[in-house]
Amino acid sequence: MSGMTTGFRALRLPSLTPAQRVMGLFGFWLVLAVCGPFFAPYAPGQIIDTEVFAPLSHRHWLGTDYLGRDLGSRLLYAVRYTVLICTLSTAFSCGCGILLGIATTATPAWMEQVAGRLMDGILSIPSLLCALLVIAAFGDSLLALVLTLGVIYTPGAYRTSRALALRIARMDYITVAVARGEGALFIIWREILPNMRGPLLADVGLRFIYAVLLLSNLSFLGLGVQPPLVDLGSLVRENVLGLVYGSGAVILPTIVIGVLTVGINLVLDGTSRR
Amino acid sequence: MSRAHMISVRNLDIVGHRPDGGTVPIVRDVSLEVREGQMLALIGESGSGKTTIALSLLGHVRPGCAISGGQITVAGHDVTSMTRHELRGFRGRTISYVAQNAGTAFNPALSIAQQVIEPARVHWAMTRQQAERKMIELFRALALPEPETIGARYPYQLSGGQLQRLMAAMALITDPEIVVFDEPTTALDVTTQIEVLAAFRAVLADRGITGVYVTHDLAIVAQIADHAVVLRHGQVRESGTVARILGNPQDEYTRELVAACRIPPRATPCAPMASAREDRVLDLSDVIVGYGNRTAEGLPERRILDHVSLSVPRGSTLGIIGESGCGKSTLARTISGLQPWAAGQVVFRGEALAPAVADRTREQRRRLQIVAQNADLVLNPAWRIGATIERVLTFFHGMKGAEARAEAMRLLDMVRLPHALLERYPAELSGGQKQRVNFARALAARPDLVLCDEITAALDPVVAAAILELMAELQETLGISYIFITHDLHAVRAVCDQVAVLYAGHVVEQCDSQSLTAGAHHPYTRLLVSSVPEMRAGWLADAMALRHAEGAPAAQRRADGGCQFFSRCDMRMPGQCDRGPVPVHTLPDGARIACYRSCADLAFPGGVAPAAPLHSYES
Amino acid sequence: MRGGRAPYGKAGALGRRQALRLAGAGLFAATLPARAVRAAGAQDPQPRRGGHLNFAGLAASTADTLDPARFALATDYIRGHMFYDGLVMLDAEMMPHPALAERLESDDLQTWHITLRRGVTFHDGAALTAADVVYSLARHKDPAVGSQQRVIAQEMADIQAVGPLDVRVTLRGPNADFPSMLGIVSFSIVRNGTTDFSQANGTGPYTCTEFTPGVRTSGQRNPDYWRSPAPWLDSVDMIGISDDMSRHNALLSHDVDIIASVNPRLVRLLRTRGFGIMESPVGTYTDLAIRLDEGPGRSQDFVTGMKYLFNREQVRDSVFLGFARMGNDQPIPPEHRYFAADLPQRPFDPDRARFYLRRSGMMETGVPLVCSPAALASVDIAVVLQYAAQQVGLSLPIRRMPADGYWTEYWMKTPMGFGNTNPRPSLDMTFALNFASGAPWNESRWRDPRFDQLLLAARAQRDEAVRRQIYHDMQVMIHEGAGICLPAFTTSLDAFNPRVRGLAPSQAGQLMGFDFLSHVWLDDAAGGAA
Amino acid sequence: MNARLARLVLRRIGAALCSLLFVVVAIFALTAALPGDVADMLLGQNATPDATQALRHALHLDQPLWLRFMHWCGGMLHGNAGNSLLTGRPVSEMLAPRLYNSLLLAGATTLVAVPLALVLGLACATWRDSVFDRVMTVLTLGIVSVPAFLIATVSVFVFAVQFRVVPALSDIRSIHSVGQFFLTFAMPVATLASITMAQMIRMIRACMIDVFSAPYMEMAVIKGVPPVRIMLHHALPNAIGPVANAIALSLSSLLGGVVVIETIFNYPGLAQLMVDSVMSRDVPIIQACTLLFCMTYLFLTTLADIVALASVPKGRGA
Repeated sequence: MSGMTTGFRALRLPSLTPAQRVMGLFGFWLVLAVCGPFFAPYAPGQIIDTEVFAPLSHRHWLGTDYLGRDLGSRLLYAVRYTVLICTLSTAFSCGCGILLGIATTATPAWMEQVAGRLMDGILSIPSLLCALLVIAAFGDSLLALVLTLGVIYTPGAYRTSRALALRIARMDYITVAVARGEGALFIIWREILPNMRGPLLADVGLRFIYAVLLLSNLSFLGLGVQPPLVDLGSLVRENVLGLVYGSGAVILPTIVIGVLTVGINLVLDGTSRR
Repeated sequence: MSRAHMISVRNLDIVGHRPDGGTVPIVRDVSLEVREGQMLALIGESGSGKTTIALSLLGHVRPGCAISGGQITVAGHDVTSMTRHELRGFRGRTISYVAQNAGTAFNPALSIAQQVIEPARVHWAMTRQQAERKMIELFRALALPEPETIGARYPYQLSGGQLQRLMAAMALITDPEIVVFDEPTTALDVTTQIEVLAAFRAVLADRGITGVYVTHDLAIVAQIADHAVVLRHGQVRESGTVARILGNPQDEYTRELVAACRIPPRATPCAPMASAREDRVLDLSDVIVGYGNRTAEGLPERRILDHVSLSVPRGSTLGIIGESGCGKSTLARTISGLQPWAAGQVVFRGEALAPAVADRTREQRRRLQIVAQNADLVLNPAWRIGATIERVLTFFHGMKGAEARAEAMRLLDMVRLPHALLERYPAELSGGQKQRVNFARALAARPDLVLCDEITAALDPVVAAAILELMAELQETLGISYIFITHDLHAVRAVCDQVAVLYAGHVVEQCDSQSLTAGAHHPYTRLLVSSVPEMRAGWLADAMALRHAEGAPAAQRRADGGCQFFSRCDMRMPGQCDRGPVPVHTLPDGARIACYRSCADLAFPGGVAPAAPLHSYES
Repeated sequence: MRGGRAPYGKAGALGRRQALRLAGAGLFAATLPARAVRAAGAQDPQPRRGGHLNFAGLAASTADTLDPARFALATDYIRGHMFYDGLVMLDAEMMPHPALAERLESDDLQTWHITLRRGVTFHDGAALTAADVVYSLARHKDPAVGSQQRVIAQEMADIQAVGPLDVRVTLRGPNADFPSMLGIVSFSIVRNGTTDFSQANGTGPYTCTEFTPGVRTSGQRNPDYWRSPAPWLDSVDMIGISDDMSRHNALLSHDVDIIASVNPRLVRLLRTRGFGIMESPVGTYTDLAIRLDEGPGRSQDFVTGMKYLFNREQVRDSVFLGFARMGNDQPIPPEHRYFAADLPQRPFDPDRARFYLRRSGMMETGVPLVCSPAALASVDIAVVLQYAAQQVGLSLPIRRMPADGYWTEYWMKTPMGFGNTNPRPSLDMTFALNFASGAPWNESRWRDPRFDQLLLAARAQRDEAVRRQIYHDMQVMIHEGAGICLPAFTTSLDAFNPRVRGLAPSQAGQLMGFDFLSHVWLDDAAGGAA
Repeated sequence: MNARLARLVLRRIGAALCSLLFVVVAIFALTAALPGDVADMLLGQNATPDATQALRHALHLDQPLWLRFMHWCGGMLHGNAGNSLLTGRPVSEMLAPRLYNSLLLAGATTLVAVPLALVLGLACATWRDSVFDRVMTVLTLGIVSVPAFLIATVSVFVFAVQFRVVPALSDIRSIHSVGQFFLTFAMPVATLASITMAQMIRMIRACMIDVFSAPYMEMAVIKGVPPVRIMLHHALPNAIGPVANAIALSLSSLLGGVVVIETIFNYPGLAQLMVDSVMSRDVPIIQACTLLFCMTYLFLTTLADIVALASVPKGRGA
């Protein structure tokens, strides 16, 4: 008995720092996104059955979708595109937001004003409508999706990083660096940024989740990855009629979205709680 | 259980829970007793568990902690076995608490009166009218200004000293049997601290209240307590009467503590005021720093520093003292170029310095280093110690790799730190170690002048004493000059040659540091010096006897000329001091005092006739 | 996002001889069109008057309009039939019948004389006159009006009132199908001089009580309707629900009585719950147009290869779940009387496709497949096609475009893109507007002088058998030569609560050629839908 | 009100105007970048170049972009938002009923969501890390993460179709009594409130935890103040500011961020109008809608700032 518990304890993951835990979970999804489709038994556009919304069976484990395609395969592709688009757009929004957020702590006040008004403006347009407009104007290519989601969530990243940077900029070690005569880039890159890592990570995670959600809701307006590829939200959307037949084609992708977002959120919550 | 022991703690253990489920002991096997009407001092450094013990007397432990053993009996109640409901009736009624930082312990959203009478109201002790009458009475007893109306104010409108006294009023409103004071004066300026202490003592003595006083300052213990318990790492090191503990400490740690409070004045004679310009490393003349609209002359309307002139002789230390808000830190920022000045001149090693750091040469920046106040904020937490120091070496001397590493080690040797620290992060260091690293980083530039801004303020006395010692040693070996900004007069006497007294942005006096207690001085200097607690019983009474005027504590900047200290001055001459420029006297030893009074008057306060100044010129 | 654009018009071609005969005799039977097929086997008792009906169409938006010239969506067409009448109406086989026009006569098929029905009044009480007809028809030619039918209207070179109830229309050339053309809902008759279309003033079966674009259209029975006893209903509410699931839910929860555009995937559910499904064999098709004047389409082999790549059975069964008829790369649906039934069905033949594609040399170049939700089911058809292409080694990246802007920005502008076409009122118009050389909507830019000659020949041809042969040959030519891959004709599906009676399928369009409101009645005794 | 507050309000209004201007210009530019214009959309598949050109001329769409923008700005300055290109009716006339509907829905949702979110958020913060808190955390996260259209669709299918307790569509016209009001709004409000609340609960929880950790809260405990009084008297006044901000952020999306809900319940609100207008390129309406959304957001955040300021004595200057 006690041997077993020791065994389990030995099996338990080494105690990870919160950042490692976030990166670990995130890494898992990235790996799934990159490698998952290689294990898909069918092509994403291949119709394999005349029965639509087929239930789970030995032939196609997760059933079929509204066209009679293999749901399991499509799910693997959907994870790829949701995770990749959201990762890239998060990288974009956080990159821009953080850069702007830190930069405006050092630039003249009017620049901060301009940036602030700009961000307020973006924030004030409902995100779904903003996405609709931008994608209608520039098409729904992968790049357009990534940039749209990126721009929409830039203000949030800007606000968070600016608040953080302002606090850090007041720290004495920044004073010392300024008094030493260090350049602005060195101060931003070496002195400020490394100290924002923890809270920023939580913020980045949050932005990622928002991106997943907006991407899901975009599918409602018929926007998303080009067929036959699919993202998770579009997968739910295109199969939503299966709901009345209790089809897994609606339920399974919803669960995957839930596991993706709730999982990362819980780990992030854990980081802020400790 | 005899009523004679108002408080009795037996074998108290308190543990803290770690996130991983383990526990750490915070308080271990502590026993203590307090008799009715007596005051017990809990003495210890940060982390000694003194606040935890104090709070446990009220049956309160902070989240994440728990009482794991022992017994606490307070006024006949077994605190550890009380229910929540019983505790609620007990706290604030039988025993009350005065927190360390009244600024945050008062609810910013509620008026003072609401909060002060709240304990009386929630315990149904008296009606609202009774409570308000009682409150005003207490305000009066605690020497608060405008006792009838101060209750209607909000916390942000009051000064720290007032809030601390208001908090005492809140603690006393229900006539509790016991009051616990948790470092109530630590955050205050010395001049305020003395008034608060006096007020406390008067009220406590009046009401025969049993007290527990938590502090790290032995001088205060000497004034206020009967018995003392010395704590370290959650354990009792020594206990006994205050007189015995201060006079004849048995425990080694207690001895260290007592010694740290009695820093000897510097052994070497003070460097004289250098008259020749070449002998001075830094010269400030008529420096003005401020903000707001510009006046007709193009000077800022609101001034933080006004016509400040100072000089630092080569290889010596200039101390700068003053209350919080007098402009000390701004002075440091101004000299180091972080806060440009609006007028005046700063000459460093014979060269005029540019107001902004960006306009100064690398050589100037290298030779003038700053060591900032809070060691927790001054080291970049993301950098290893080695990287922190080596960056300076690379930046100023172009050293890299092994060379830089070797030099960094040499610097650590210099500040007496082990080489292993190079691989650590600041979070892994103690406060004293961080301050030493801070110093080593400044030394890495091989400076001529180091600005030390309150470097000992956040440190425990024993650690602070060691830092001061280090400073003096480095000056001797490296010949660097210091500007030492502090509010601690002991420290000034220990390391400074000269001292400048700053009041409301003005230098009211610059003199020899060893002559602070004797000779002619500005009235404010005398007030400051006399407010520094001494570690002898009865000092408080003596000091209070010397104070004549109860001035408005908050220094109000006057824009209409005249002496800034006018409203608080006990030698003021209405109709003369409050208008026109203040004359500056230069004394034979080089000291300078800005006052309307003659040197003779200043040398003998309360003296008879104002005499003509020896040398006077309009500043 | 919005599907369900309505047909351009919906008229079966009136046979020329028949038209001539009718015209010559001045006969134009003033009877209601007979409904050949009854709804889902219901044995209809005598219609009953009264009741209120809620109807949910596919879409409602601020583009909803009461201006016949701007009718674009199915809901517009239904609204048009609600409040307005045309000179001509089409029956279930798309044959024209007189409506507001009592007689329609022509000797040379170029100058047409229209005699209006007597005693017809607008909702505001004014009597129908020739001036109203002239105004209603002529306004389509004014570019500022923005008429959907401007191209077709321009056929009418001159429109003149020659008497209080007599109108003379001179066409640019002879056209026997002119009566069918007038069956287009857009050519409904409005009151002379109407410019404000916030209210409808027509002669239709219902008077407009509320019209809020994007929200609702409400009508009340027009007691003075000339087709009395129709309509049967006291009042009607029409809304649009663009979300498929919501529209079906509204029917299932009895919030509405009829819904248009049922998704094939929900037919099973609706049937098990006792709701009626009406299948209308409309000739709408979604096709892939390969431009022959640029890109890979310049190679005939490529086009032929692509045609063999369509798995038409799969499109019918998987995309439309069987609610469609297979197409044969020409625009005439199987139930049409001129349908070339003997033309062999082009099969799905990957091997032949691979052969032709290889020969075209286009195997290595990936040609984007442009589709959009705007073209019904085109995205799903593209997916089916793409997979088939992938199997033979051809890569066809799908480019799905937003529905808004698709027709102006992408349709006919890309080398290979999907379109969606509703049947024209006559074959002549279909061929003339979509396939003749230089036709405005010649999707594949197909040019065949012989086809153009045949078109003219058919117009001049008086012998029905010969014309049938000509139309047959033209279908064969399109099948062989045009860059049009036509996988299926869709079946329009509408669902109704069993208490709704009187519905019957029509070739003219969904919901009895959009005119169901003149025919349906409520049987409160019926129920049974769960 | 005092000078300090007035100054802040003025500054906020000034900043808000700047943001508005930016949004208006950006949206105008974006609509100009949209493929096709209202003439194309009107004619649709039947467009021929000359017809489109003629219609474009009739609608003044052939004027240069800047001229149209200046026209529009000039109109706005006189309070005239112009006419819809599609219907020709005044924009204000088209917006008014939609705005009313949207405000009704937003108002009903606010009335449900805010009190509930406050209570639940407070409960989570009070019993932090308890089972209740953890369950709420997962629940709120779960609700936020499921696509809104699915939540709405499922609830309609269950409550309107399976149980037939509420209508599937929210038809305001059918409201003749209080009972009908509740029935009509039950589904959209419940769906919208659950989504909005999930965000609010998380933010309020964070705010309250912040307040609870303040030293004066410990002081109140040490004074022997009963828990209820601590909550109402000590915590609440200090939480008003941050909580108001959290609520304002959540509520600001209720007007324009509800496309999904409006579509599924066939509720004619502003968001649907804006989507329609984007589809039909009806620029004056797109502009007016955006302006409304932007103003709502700025109004709410400014209001929250003022509430926050006025809730503390320092801000009031008391």
